[in-house]
Order: sequence, then C-alpha cells, then structure tokens
Amino acid sequence: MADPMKARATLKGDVAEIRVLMGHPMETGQRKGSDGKPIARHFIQNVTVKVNGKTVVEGEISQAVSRNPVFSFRVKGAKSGDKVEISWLDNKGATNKTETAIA
Amino acid sequence: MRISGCGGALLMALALAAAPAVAQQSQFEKYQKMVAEGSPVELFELVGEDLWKKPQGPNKVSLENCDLGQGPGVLQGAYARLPRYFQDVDRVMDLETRVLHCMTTLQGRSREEATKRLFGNADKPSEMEYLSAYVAGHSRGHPMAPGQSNAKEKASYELGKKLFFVRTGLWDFSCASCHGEEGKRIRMSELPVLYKPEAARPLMATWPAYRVSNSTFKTMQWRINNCFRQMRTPEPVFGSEVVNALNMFLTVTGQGETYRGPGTKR
Amino acid sequence: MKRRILSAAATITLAACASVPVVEHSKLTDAELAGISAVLKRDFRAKGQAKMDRLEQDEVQRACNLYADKPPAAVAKPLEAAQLTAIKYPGGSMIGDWKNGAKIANSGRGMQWHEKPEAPGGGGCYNCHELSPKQPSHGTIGPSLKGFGKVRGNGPETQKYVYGKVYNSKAYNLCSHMPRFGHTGSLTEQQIKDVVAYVLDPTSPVNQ
Amino acid sequence: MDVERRLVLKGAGVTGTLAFALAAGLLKPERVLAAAWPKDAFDAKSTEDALKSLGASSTVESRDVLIEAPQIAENGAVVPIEVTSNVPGTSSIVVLIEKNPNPLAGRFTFMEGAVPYVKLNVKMGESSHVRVVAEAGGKHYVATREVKVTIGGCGG
Repeated sequence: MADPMKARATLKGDVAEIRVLMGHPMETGQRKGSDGKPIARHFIQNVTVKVNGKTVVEGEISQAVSRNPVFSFRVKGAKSGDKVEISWLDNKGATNKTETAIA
Repeated sequence: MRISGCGGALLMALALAAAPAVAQQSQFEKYQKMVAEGSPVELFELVGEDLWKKPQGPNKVSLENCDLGQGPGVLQGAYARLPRYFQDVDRVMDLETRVLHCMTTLQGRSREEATKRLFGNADKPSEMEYLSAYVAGHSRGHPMAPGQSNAKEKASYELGKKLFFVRTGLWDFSCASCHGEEGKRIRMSELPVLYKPEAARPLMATWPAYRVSNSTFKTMQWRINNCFRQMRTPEPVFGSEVVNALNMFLTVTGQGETYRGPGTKR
Repeated sequence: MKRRILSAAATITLAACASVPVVEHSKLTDAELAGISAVLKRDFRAKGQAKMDRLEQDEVQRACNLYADKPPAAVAKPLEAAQLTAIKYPGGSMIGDWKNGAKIANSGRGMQWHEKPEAPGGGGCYNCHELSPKQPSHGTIGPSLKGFGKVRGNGPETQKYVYGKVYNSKAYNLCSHMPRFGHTGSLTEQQIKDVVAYVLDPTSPVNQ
Repeated sequence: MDVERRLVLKGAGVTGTLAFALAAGLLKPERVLAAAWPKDAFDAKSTEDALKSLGASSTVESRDVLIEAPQIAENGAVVPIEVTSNVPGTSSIVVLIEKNPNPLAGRFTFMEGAVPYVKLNVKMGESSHVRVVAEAGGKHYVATREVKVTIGGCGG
C-alpha cells in the first residue's frame, strides 16, 4: 500500500490554515533493525505547498522530523474553494502528493 | 479541557486536592494537547477504509456487511456501543473480537490466518489496527454506551471488575497495583485510576489511539495484552472472555463520555 | 453542550453518572477465586519464558485476593513468617557493587514473554521508587529511598533487611505491591547484593 | 531560491516526470536532491556551522520570533513545535535542535501570501534548546526555547 497522505484546509477570516499528514518512516539511520543491522536513513527532504498552482511554502527538512510528519501552514488572502496541492520528495527519490480545496 | 457532568466536577475537585502536583501535571497536559493536535492518527483511518472495503479471503468479499451490533454495514456510532452482546455467537464481543468474527464468517478466512499478525509495529501496522481506526472514527460525537442490559453483558462487567483487582502472575500484580491509587506514577508516566469514572471517561473516549512511544496505532486488545506482558503473566488469548471482560469493565466505568478518538497517547 | 448531547442520547446511555456503579475492591469467596483462576487458565497461553505455572495462586496471592489486599493479622502474620523463613541470605557482607546495582535499578527488563530467559533482567526499582537525586525520572508507587543508607546506616541488620525486602517483600507486608525478586528467581543473589549496595553504600549516588 | 529546485518540483506533472527521469537513469537521485536540499547545512554537527552554511552566521535576538513548545515532553520521538515570526518581511524560518547530532531540522520559505508560520513535530534525543531563526530583509532574527525530554514506561 502506498504511503497515505491527507490534507485539510480551513478558512479563518482571510487566513487559510492548511494541515497535512504524511505517512513516512522518517528513518534517522541510527536505529537498528531486528537483524541488528542499522536501518538506512530514509526521510522526506522537500515539502511543497501550492495554492491555485502557485508555490506558497517550500520546506526543506531533515530526519529529525517525527515519523508520519504532520505540518500546519497558514496562507493569507486565500478564498474558500481555492485548490491546495501538497507534495513531498524523499532522499530515495520517492514522491507523493495530495490535494484539497479550502473549506 | 472539556469538563462536564459529574465526572467533570469530580475532576475539578481532584485537581484542587492535588495542588502540589499541578505544576508538573499541567506541563504534561500541554505536551499531550499539542501532540493530539498534531497527530497523524487520521492516516490510519484512511488506510483502514481501504482495507474495510477490500475483498479478501476465500469468499472474496469486503467487511462492508460486517454487523458491529447496529445492523450489517452500519458503522455510525457502532464502536461507542461496544463491547456488547451478540446473539449470533451468544457472547459479549468488543470491536476487535467482532471484526475478527467478521473476517472468519463473512470473508471465510481461518482464525489462524486472520490472527497471524494482530499487533503490528511502526514499520508495518497490522490490518486489525488500521480497521480499528477506521471503525472507531465513525463514533466521534457519540456517547460511550456499552451494552449493559443483557445478562451476559452484566456478567462480563462483573468478571472484568473482579479481574481488575486480582493479583496474579510471577510478580503478584493486579491491574490495580498500578492503576489503583490516585497521584501515582511509573517513572514519569502518570497512572490513571481506571476503576474510577473520572479517570476512565477521558481515556476510554480516546482509544484506540496513535501511541507516540510506539510511533504507530494501538488498540484496546493490545493495550490490555501489553499490561499483562509487563505483569509477567502468560499471554491472554486475543478476543478471549478475559480481555473482553476487562474492556467491558473499563468501558462501562468510562461510559457517558462523548467519543472523540481515535486519540493520541504518549 | 455536552448535557444536550447526553440528554438526546438518554435512552441509550441512561443518566451517565447514576448508571456507573461505585466500584470497590471487594473480598472474594473461595468459590469466586476458584472461578477466576479457572477463567484465567482457560484464556491465557504460555508464551516464551512466561509459562502457565505463573497463573498458579500461591498462598500469598490467595490470601491477598480473598481479603482484598487487607488480610487480618491472624491470616497475614503466619504467611509473612513463612515467607521470611524461606529467604536465602548470602553469607558475609550483602553489599555488592553499587554501579551494577544502579543499572539493575534503572532496567525494567526481565521475565517477560518476549525476552530471552538468559538475558540479564532488571529490578525496575525506578519504576516505583525515587533513589538517586541524579535520576529525576522515577515513579511514586513505592516510598522514596533517597538517602536511605545515609539515614539507616549500612550495618549487618540493615543489609539483611534490605536484602530480604528485595528478595521477598511479602515477608514484611503480605500484600505489598512489590514483586518478590529473589523468591521468583527474577534477580540472582549477586544482583540483589548489587541493589543492596546501591541503596546502602555510602559512595552510592543514592546517599549523596 | 535556486532555479534548479524550482524546476524539479514545479507543476503537477513533476512527480511523473521525475520518476520517469529517475527510472530512465537520466538523473541520479543524489544529484537532483543535492540541488534541492542544502546538504552541508543539514549535515552540520553544530548549530553555528548549520547557520553559517545557510548564510545566517550573525543573528540578533528578537521578541517577534515566537516559539510555542511544551517545557517538558514525555517522549522525545514527538515534540510539537509551533513557530511564528512577526518580524515584518520574514521570508524564511529555520528550526534547529541544538543537541541533536545534526541540529538543523528544517527550513521553510514563505511566498505568495504565506504567513511566516509553521507547526511540526520533531525528534529530540535529549533535553535541548530549540533555536528558531527568521530571515527578513537579509537580516536574521533568533529566539530560543528549552524543551526537557523525559522517557516513561516500564517493561524496558
């Protein structure tokens, strides 16, 4: 099963609060597996948030972000119905994305 | 924090009585609140939905017609009314016991196959964990109201109550050894006095839950199993009367609280 | 708001407060305890080192269960005496290596079904007791033992008391929450001596 | 902002394009990612080195950089942190956990109406100061906050 991902965007006044959940192990490279061997570092490096196709937030993150990352962002001047698109790219080149509309 | 009904009044009284512990307590409360707000728990509901609707087993059917007590396929509020008595099996079942029953009856899977991996881990959560998240999510906003009218439901509660206090296992522990006195901790973890409604209500209204210390989703059957592991007993059988009775006792003790899970725990 | 939800659902929940019975830790009859024992044996399975014999109720567990952890002196005293007699004390000094004792006090491992029986277990002392002021992460189920040796000294009688308490707490208080670490083979003689040292040795951080 | 990163992550079709490019061996993942992610800053072993690598070696303390975090976290695996910069013209926010082996946890760049705000969960190996640096008009404003980490549980 692909890593699940979910976003929600709600308007408070003219600021949209965007919350995104990403299924990802965010391995630090310091943990050992059941075989005693270290588990390779595996983590999301880039997070991009777009509203109506325009990039509003670019995040570069490390393995220090917790497993199954959850982020909240805020965008001013957004309107109900605006399209929010969030994507990530990890250090192994895998990507995922999700979309939602501002409610 | 939500304070309501008699549990709330008691909670406030307790908070006042336990004044010296308040400074530390409030710090953990802030941590727990912030963790709950930033929880990835919904992801488990999302995957659970896929698994619920996925045809599986020799019968190649999904679990969508599983009867959780409110009729085949009814998910709304079903979890909040568990554990309860089921006539078709003439016994009390909690969420996981009933889901397992649906796997073996509806889907035609063997108990052996369906119970091969009930408790998952962060790298690979189990099917049961995902399904529990999905089903429980449909009870948000419903008051916790486990079955209590049938004779077997009453017997289950009574058995659970006795089991809660029974000293057993290599180290002579009962549930009450850790969860029987106000204001106690194991290390820095505060221990809820689970036979009292004011402690049971907020807890039972938030299981099953994403557990930070496991970095994954955990269920009530697991929670009870894991307590017995640390009590140094043998292992309770999944879905057995003992585990269901303890779950019934805890749920009845915490009843009336509005379900707001699946929650997030430390 | 909550009240409204409650009343709307009143038919299902009844009155939320009134319907929850007050729960007390009640005494059990012989028949009730026998019934519970049978249910436990039916619903549990041996796993790893955690065998089914762990569900056998010995006379201590039995008395505590029958009397809701408060047995009358006439019941408790003879049983405590029997537990005390069964303690196997080491010869000579009972003070081992406090540094190793610190590790045992900090480790909550041992005797669980997922663990290898040969892996060294811990005493989990910090789960319940405060000991060294340098370890702030301690439980509160048991009394604080900070500075125990400084207050009580470390003479032969005190050594014997602490050794005995760790070996079999039930010899002193029949329904104590504390496990019987020596009696159950959870800690070895040397390990208990090391814990005694951690509690009593003047150079141990517990006594600084 | 560097152009290459924009190219890599631009447009809805980018995931497919990138996946195709990777599969076809046209791009090595390391090369793509090195361009998109400040490796030297993330590999830095100290807060100072990480900030130097990001061009933020000189910072001034500011009350307009707000950090919301629990004083005590029960579990270092998840420490929630909420950061807001009220410094006018803030273009990016950097989050560092001083005692982590690699202190830099993330950099967030805001544009097109995004509020200089982010909430995230980080891992902390031990009790540590959390340092947040906001960039506005080429200057760097800093705030710090201590978070204590305890680890609970029995059974080992």
